[in-house]
Amino acid sequence: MKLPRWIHQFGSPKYFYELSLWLSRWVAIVCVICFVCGLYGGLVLAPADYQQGDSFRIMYIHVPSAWMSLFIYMVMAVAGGIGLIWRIKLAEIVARSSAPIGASFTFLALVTGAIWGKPMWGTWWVWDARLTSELILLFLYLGYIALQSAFEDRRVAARAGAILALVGIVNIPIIHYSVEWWSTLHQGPTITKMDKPSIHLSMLIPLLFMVLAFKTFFISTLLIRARSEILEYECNASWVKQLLGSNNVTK
Amino acid sequence: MREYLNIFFVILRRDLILAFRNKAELINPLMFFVIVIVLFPLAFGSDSALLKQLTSGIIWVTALLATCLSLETIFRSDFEDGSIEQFSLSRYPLTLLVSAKILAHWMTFSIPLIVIALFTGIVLSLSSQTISALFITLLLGTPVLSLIGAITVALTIGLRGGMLLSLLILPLYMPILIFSMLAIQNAAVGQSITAELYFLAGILVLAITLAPIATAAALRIRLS
Amino acid sequence: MSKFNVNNLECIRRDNILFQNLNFDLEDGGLLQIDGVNGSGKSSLLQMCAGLIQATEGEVRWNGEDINDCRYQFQSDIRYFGHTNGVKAGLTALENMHVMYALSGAKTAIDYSFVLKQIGLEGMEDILVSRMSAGQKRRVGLSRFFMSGSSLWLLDEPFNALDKDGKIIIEQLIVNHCREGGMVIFATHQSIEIESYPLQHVHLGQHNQTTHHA
Amino acid sequence: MSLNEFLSMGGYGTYVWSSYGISALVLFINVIQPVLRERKTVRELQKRFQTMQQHQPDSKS
Repeated sequence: MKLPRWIHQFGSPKYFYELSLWLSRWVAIVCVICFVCGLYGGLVLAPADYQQGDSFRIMYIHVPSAWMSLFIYMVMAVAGGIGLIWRIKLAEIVARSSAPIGASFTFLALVTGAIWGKPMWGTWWVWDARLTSELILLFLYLGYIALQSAFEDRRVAARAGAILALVGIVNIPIIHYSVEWWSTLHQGPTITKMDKPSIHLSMLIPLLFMVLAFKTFFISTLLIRARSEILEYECNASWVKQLLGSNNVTK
Repeated sequence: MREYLNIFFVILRRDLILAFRNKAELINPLMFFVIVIVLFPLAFGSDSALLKQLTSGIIWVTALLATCLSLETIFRSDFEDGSIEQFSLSRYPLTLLVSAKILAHWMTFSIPLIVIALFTGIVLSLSSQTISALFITLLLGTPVLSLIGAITVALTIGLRGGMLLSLLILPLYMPILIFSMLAIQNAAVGQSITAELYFLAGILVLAITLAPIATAAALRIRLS
Repeated sequence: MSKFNVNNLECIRRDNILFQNLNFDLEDGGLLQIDGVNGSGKSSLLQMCAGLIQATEGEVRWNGEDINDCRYQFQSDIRYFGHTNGVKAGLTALENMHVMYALSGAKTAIDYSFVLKQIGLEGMEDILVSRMSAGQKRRVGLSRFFMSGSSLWLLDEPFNALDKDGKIIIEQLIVNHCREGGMVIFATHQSIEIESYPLQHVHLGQHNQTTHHA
Repeated sequence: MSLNEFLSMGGYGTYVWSSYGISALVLFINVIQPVLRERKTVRELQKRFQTMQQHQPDSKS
């Protein structure tokens, strides 16, 4: 199926290369603002939880990064699929650049989850359903990145990665449900306080700010990563030669 | 329609002949399975009660690892001698030819593996319900292992780094292991295992429909 | 009356440009040779014509339709023969030919011993391909061209590993096919002398590929 | 809310601040690494173009 003209035009790397620097700067500013509000609200304003005391504040890092890890995997799968079907270079670049960010968010969710669990259960690692599926998600990310780096030809790597991401997306609900089923049967329905505690308004607003902050962080770092990918993709294109050939260093 | 069935069975017959002519590649993963099973009594001490509990788990995990090792054989020889190019340029959809190859791999590798697994189960004195649960879960689980395995093998043929395949595959195998082990443990205590079997069957049907398509796409990408 | 045309095809392999805006057309009975030094992209061009590789720019058309749109129709009309022979070492020559015949989907029954005689391997039906020499393996691979049913042939270095009379068999095969209205594109760096038939040329070199009619 | 009360976080200070510290570190890496990589790519490509220019100054690129 043929896409309308303007998608290809917008998708042209040269146009995106100039746009991305300006865009990532603005998005970064929004991100910093959200971070400040979120952290201030979460760490200072929000009252301590009646059960967990102040340790619940780790939620402001754990919950957004857990959501982001899943969200970025979906972005990777969708962008990979678009790159695969319509062969749009930009989609492949987005998929390729978002993998490391997704992996670091998943790692973040795991570490903060383990630290949050320590005061409650006394052990660093607990086979809680959510933590286990985060761990498996991290394996999927590492598998994707390993596959990407195993190919020399960039275009083939991106398309192979797209297939793996699509297979992964189909498997994530299966993995999540099987881990839920497995953990409830083994430990019994532990009341995991990992869930958002009874959300009081003053706790919820900082959480929304933090989620927004993480999303804008993802977008702005993705744009930076995409720029270097574009240069490598397009190193033969004439516009790259003019841009760099006449040795005026941009940025 | 008859034409498609005919080509399916031609490819299947071709792969079975090739497998039986090259016995070594057929026997090696099974030898690996038996040897790894023997390792565990050495580790835990032969008569310990702990070993009794773990036997079915050991059998399943070892079957998983043996399958990982044997997946390479599905496409590597065809990739090296150019048969994959001929397949992808033939008049028949690559998905059909690939599903014939996956079925051939399952028949030549997983069926002997199930027989040996049951045999080791009996030798290690598992109860009869556990063995029947082991048989059913292996019967439902191993095709999924071959199907999902074929996708990742198609992606990683000829790439350097042998471990890459297992790194990609094992996370996708975890649901199969979880549901099979739950079924076996329920069977051991006499509870009904239909719920887990439904899940395994559901995953099997999903894999049968989607995996060949994904494998064909992966092969086309790998050839380009 | 089928026609095969390539419009401003471009190929970039590992960040260096092999060839750019390459155009050529082929009608019924057309014979085209792609020559150029090693690594000049001959095989890549041939694989693009077969549809194995996607071109970064430009398109390949079969009977006016882009090959990606009419993939299976196109694939049932072509036969590709790459560096690797597409022959299984574990099978005998006859078994390999059975598989090729089934894959080609040709309706007419064929006489395998006659085909073996044509490629000069008669009496070697039941010998495992693994025991054959490179030249003989190449001939078994070439036996797919004796099974009818495809009009466009794509041959990548058909002559390597073949001895003198092997070459003659191939040249005869190609010329007959073109005389019967088929089309052949073959890539080779060796100089060949098909004198009795008009030959088109595509030369791939350092950015100066030229297409001309010999 | 005095400073050391804030730091002690009701006794959970070590957990809260260690997790925030690690997150800050991971986010920092995610900001710096792409920027450095882009500089490296730009430098590499410039070097490659310069060498290309010397070898075939009249190349049609």
